[in-house]
Amino acid sequence: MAVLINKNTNVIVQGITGTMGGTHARLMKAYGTNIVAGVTPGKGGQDFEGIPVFDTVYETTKHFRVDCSVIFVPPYYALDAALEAIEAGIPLISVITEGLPPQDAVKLHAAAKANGTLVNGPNCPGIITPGECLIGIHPGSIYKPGKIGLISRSGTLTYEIGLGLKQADIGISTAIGIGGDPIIGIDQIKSLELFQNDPETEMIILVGEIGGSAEEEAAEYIKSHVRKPVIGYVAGVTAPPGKRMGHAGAIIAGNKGTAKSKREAFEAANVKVADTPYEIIDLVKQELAILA
Amino acid sequence: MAVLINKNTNVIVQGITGTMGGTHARLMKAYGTNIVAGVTPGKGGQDFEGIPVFDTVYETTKHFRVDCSVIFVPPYYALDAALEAIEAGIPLISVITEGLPPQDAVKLHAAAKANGTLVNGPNCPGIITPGECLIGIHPGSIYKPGKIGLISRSGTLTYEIGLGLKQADIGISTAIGIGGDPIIGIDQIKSLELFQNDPETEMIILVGEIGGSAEEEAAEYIKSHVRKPVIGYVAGVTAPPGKRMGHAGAIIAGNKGTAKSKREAFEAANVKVADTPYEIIDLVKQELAILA
Amino acid sequence: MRLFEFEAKELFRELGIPTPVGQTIKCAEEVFSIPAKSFPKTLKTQVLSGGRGKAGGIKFADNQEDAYHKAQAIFKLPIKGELPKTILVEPKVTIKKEIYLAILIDRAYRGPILMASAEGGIEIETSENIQIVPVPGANYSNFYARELAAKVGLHGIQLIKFAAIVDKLWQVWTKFDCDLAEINPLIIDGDDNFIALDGKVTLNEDSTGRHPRFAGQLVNHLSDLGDREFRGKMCGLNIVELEGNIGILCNGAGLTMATMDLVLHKGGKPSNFLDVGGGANKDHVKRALDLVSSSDDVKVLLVNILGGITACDEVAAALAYYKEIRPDAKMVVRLVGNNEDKAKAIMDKAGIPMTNILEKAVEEAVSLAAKA
Amino acid sequence: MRLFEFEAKELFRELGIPTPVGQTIKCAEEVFSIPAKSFPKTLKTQVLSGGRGKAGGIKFADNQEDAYHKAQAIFKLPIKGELPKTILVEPKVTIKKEIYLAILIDRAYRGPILMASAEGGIEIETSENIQIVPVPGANYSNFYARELAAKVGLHGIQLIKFAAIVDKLWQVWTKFDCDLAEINPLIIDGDDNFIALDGKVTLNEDSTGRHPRFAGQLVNHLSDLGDREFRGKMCGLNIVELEGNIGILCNGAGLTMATMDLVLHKGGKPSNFLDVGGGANKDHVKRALDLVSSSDDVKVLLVNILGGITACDEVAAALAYYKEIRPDAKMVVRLVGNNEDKAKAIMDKAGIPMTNILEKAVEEAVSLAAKA
Repeated sequence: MAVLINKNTNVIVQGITGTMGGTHARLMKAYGTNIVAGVTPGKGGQDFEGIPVFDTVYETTKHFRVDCSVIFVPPYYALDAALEAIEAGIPLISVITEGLPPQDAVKLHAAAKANGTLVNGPNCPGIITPGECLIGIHPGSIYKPGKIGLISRSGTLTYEIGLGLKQADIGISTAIGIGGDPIIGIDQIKSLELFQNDPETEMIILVGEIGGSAEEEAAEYIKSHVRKPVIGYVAGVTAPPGKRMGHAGAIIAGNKGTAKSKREAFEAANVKVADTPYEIIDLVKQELAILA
Repeated sequence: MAVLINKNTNVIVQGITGTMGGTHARLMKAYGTNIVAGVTPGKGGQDFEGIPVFDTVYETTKHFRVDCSVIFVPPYYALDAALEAIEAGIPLISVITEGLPPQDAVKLHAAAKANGTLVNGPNCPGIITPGECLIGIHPGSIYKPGKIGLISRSGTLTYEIGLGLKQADIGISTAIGIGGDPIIGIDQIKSLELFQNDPETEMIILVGEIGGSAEEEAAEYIKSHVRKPVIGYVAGVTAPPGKRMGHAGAIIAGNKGTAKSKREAFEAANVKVADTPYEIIDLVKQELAILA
Repeated sequence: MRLFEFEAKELFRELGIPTPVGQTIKCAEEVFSIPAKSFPKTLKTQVLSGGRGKAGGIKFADNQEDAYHKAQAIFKLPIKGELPKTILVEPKVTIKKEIYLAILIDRAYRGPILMASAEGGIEIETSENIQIVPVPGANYSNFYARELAAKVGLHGIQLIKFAAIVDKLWQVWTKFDCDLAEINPLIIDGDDNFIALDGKVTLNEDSTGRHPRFAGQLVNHLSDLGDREFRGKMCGLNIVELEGNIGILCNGAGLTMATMDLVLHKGGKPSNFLDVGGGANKDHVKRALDLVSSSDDVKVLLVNILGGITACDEVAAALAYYKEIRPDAKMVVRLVGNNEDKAKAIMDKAGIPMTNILEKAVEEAVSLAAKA
Repeated sequence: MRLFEFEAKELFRELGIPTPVGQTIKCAEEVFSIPAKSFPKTLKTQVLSGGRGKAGGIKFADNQEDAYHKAQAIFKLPIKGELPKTILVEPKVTIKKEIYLAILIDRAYRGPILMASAEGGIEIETSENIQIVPVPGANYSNFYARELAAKVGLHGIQLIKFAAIVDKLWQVWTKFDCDLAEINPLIIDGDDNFIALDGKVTLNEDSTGRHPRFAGQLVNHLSDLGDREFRGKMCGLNIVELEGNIGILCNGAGLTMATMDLVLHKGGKPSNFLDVGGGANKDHVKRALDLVSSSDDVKVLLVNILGGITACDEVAAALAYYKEIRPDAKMVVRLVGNNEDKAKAIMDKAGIPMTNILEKAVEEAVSLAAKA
């Protein structure tokens, strides 16, 4: 069953007629995701390569059971699009959009919380349950189905690890790209909770990076709630303080949010910490050997 | 135990140093209500006739368990005051203020709903559990403790009925003045639910008036949920359409919200309907005779 | 407080809603200051009452001379008794489609609703195809407008443009604390532009105090009020005119209605609703007595005060004064509650009988009125 | 995008926050246009770097002549390498009390916080008495400000006045999409008025696109950036300067950091962070190559691309072009993923070796750099 999405998940794509939305709607559909509809205001009634396009999210929910919406709309329109999906009662929303204004992010997450909606992102690659369902922009072929849960703030670094695992013939249950913004919905702790409760997941990889204190909080959560092995990694050992390293959230403020602090927190929570991405694979192999 | 408030209820008064707030804080305290504190921004540290005054609601909750806040602040400041009480986690708020802008009322009730806060009013006389606790502006001496639950959109009309009952030696468990505005918090249905679930209440008087459809909805609720006898009354038989009869909510719009429609709804729900305020007393006596 | 069309359109333009580029005239001669080349024009009487189109208050004029004669006629034409002080002169526009659009608070939803119909320009009460989108908690976002657009059958660029108009009307509605912000019709012209051809804005009267720009304007925006209603409004007394002969002075809206109903129940006819309010003092009650009795129809005054906040002796003092200046006036007085004893003393001294039983007071008032 | 003090104060005044009535000068001679009677004045250098007070960038002048000499000195005084283009000249004010006040988004609260300290005018990092009030969901109301006021020990009218200032600073913060809106110090003067004596506003760079008034202004509001950082910012390439000699070109922020870390892990030193972004095309990658290699410190270029959205052949084409114009440049390339085969063909043709194993690429880059 994996977590969040599976082969039965009905997905809509908001912004399907845009360049980004169109490209990835095509890729998701090719991967096997049930894309039941697309939404672009003003383009309702059109057809996107066999996917019906509606003007509003509300209309899609009249025609289909919608489990998830993937949002590819430009930054200044993403809040409205997400609120539309929340108001329509869609339980899971993945906001791929990068550059959402922080004040919009605050409103988005407050609305999601009030409505009990799960929000993935923003500024994230989405989620993939290999072989079943892909939402977002993960390159699907890079992952093999299996029993490792993967949580990451980064896109390409997630792919790197997924690829490394596949090359070692190790598969994953679900990969959650939680996103690189300072304020995100489904975070490390929520992801850990999902994987801990998923019977198909045997082990968890938690890929962190500098900035904020989410890894430190995740480590506390692991201590008290997670009984499965967790492999950790933190990117940004070489990052200087005060500089935004690509992601809006990847910044060491003063002496807070360093890779060192996060690694130490992981270690204190009995998380095995890898020094390099490929060392993650080695640690996974070791743990698998212990579990076997 | 009555409903909503009783002798153990700890009450704060927001706007205690104003004319209205001061007068009624004094009267409430004299009645026996546990007024633990008052709030007036900028007057923190003062003492109002033995009641400590604070700048913020937050501070009162640090010093006392606060069960209820009564709000006597001017209309344009009432929303902020109510939000302050909601945010401080006070479970029951009574907004006495008349003339709250409707757009503020919408925000107030949305915030209350999101936080699970019960709001009495606005534009209401408050609530009284005779002999135990008075919040708001009811003249306390007019009510006798007893077993009749009283629900009313009006102030003085409630007193009229309370007085009539007292003169007939009949007491009430709690009187809820739900308020005369179009948008109110604790409404007829919520009040009916409270009285239905209160073992000390044997019978319910529901005093309606023209405007809106709350009485019609209450009648539907009575049909399916209320097992105690209900006596109904509707003021405004003589009200012409399109004119606001004092209360912001007392207006017949088109042909909707008439006394006739409400009386018929009551009758269809097996509610005994009185033609005059003093006929209510007669009907109560009859029902008491049946119950006895 | 309902605004005139030209005022509503000023607010629309301020928030970016396109309207025809019009001007107001105060006399018929003013049409000659309008460039001759800019004709034909539409002349619209500026009154607060509805139904002005059917009543002949909107006319088309081909040229200045034509406009002059038609403006003269319009200035003389009362609409439901209301004569215009202003005519709005606008260019004629091409209408491809008419839509009804409004924002108001709906009691059932406990919040604002967006309302639209694909049939604009008509009386909305008679439209059978009204679509509603509630905006919970007044947390507006553009998608609500798009939902409304889809519901009334708009597509493509029209859907987007319509939603942009709703955004702006929402701003009007919130910024000015409106009870109602309505565009009827909102038209689509030959170039696919959305234009507010008529506008109706009702400001919430409890809220105008926080909008200094509307200070003191209420008096110019009242229509459809009886003489006592108008004067009552000016001094903060809420009075509603009826056709009976028993003047009612009461405290509390519910009790006032109940008292009126009781009069009817006993065979009498109330002349008015008047809620003197909570905590009224002597002067306020005196003004209320003057107001109620200022109608010649009133034969008996029925005063019913249940003193909660209101002190009965303040009321009694006003009644005593009134008795002095109008010794022949017939009054039936029921006073009960706060300071009832003090009131009794004042009333006894003034020689006005009083009771504390409502039914008795009403019966007496009805009986006196029947004899008058 | 951090604004200069005088710009921040313009926004403050626009939303009603009192500031000293000052003026800006562009040259020292301009002080003679300031009325002689209005002295003494404060001269404040307008730079984006902090610590200007300690560095001598703020001076008091008793008269025009004094101001002239001090302005000359200030215009010549760099603060952390930054020379001022403007001096802000303000009247001296009486200070009864100094407060620190700021609004910013806090990650831990997932929303904005109001922050204040009764010790204003100091570096807030060193204050031990910072009070915080979160504003959940950014649903601000005045009571949050009053709570903050109470927490920093304000009473009476000062509490009310402070809260009114917070209201206005909140409007600044929301209206202009600020990352930070700070008044430090917010002073209470001899007449108990609250005045923003210094202001710091940082606009969120992802949000300036929806504020046309700030269009094109970024370039004037950058400080503390290295040469490559400045040029990268101008063309949308996110580069961070380091002190090593291995130039990094990578896609994805996390992978870029991991690659840099790996370089360090293998004994090398990265010269920079550069995330070429998702879906980069040939031209974009070419600009990135130019940028990274423009530092003389860079001895080896390490390119690590994992093609998800990014097409490897687009990257390969850029690399081939770069190889043509800079045949001697040392490059280590790891390409894997989307269109990897096409990329391989291009690379083979251009004579650039490539690998699909990250570790190998990093080891080679480190080894090459050690030899250079």
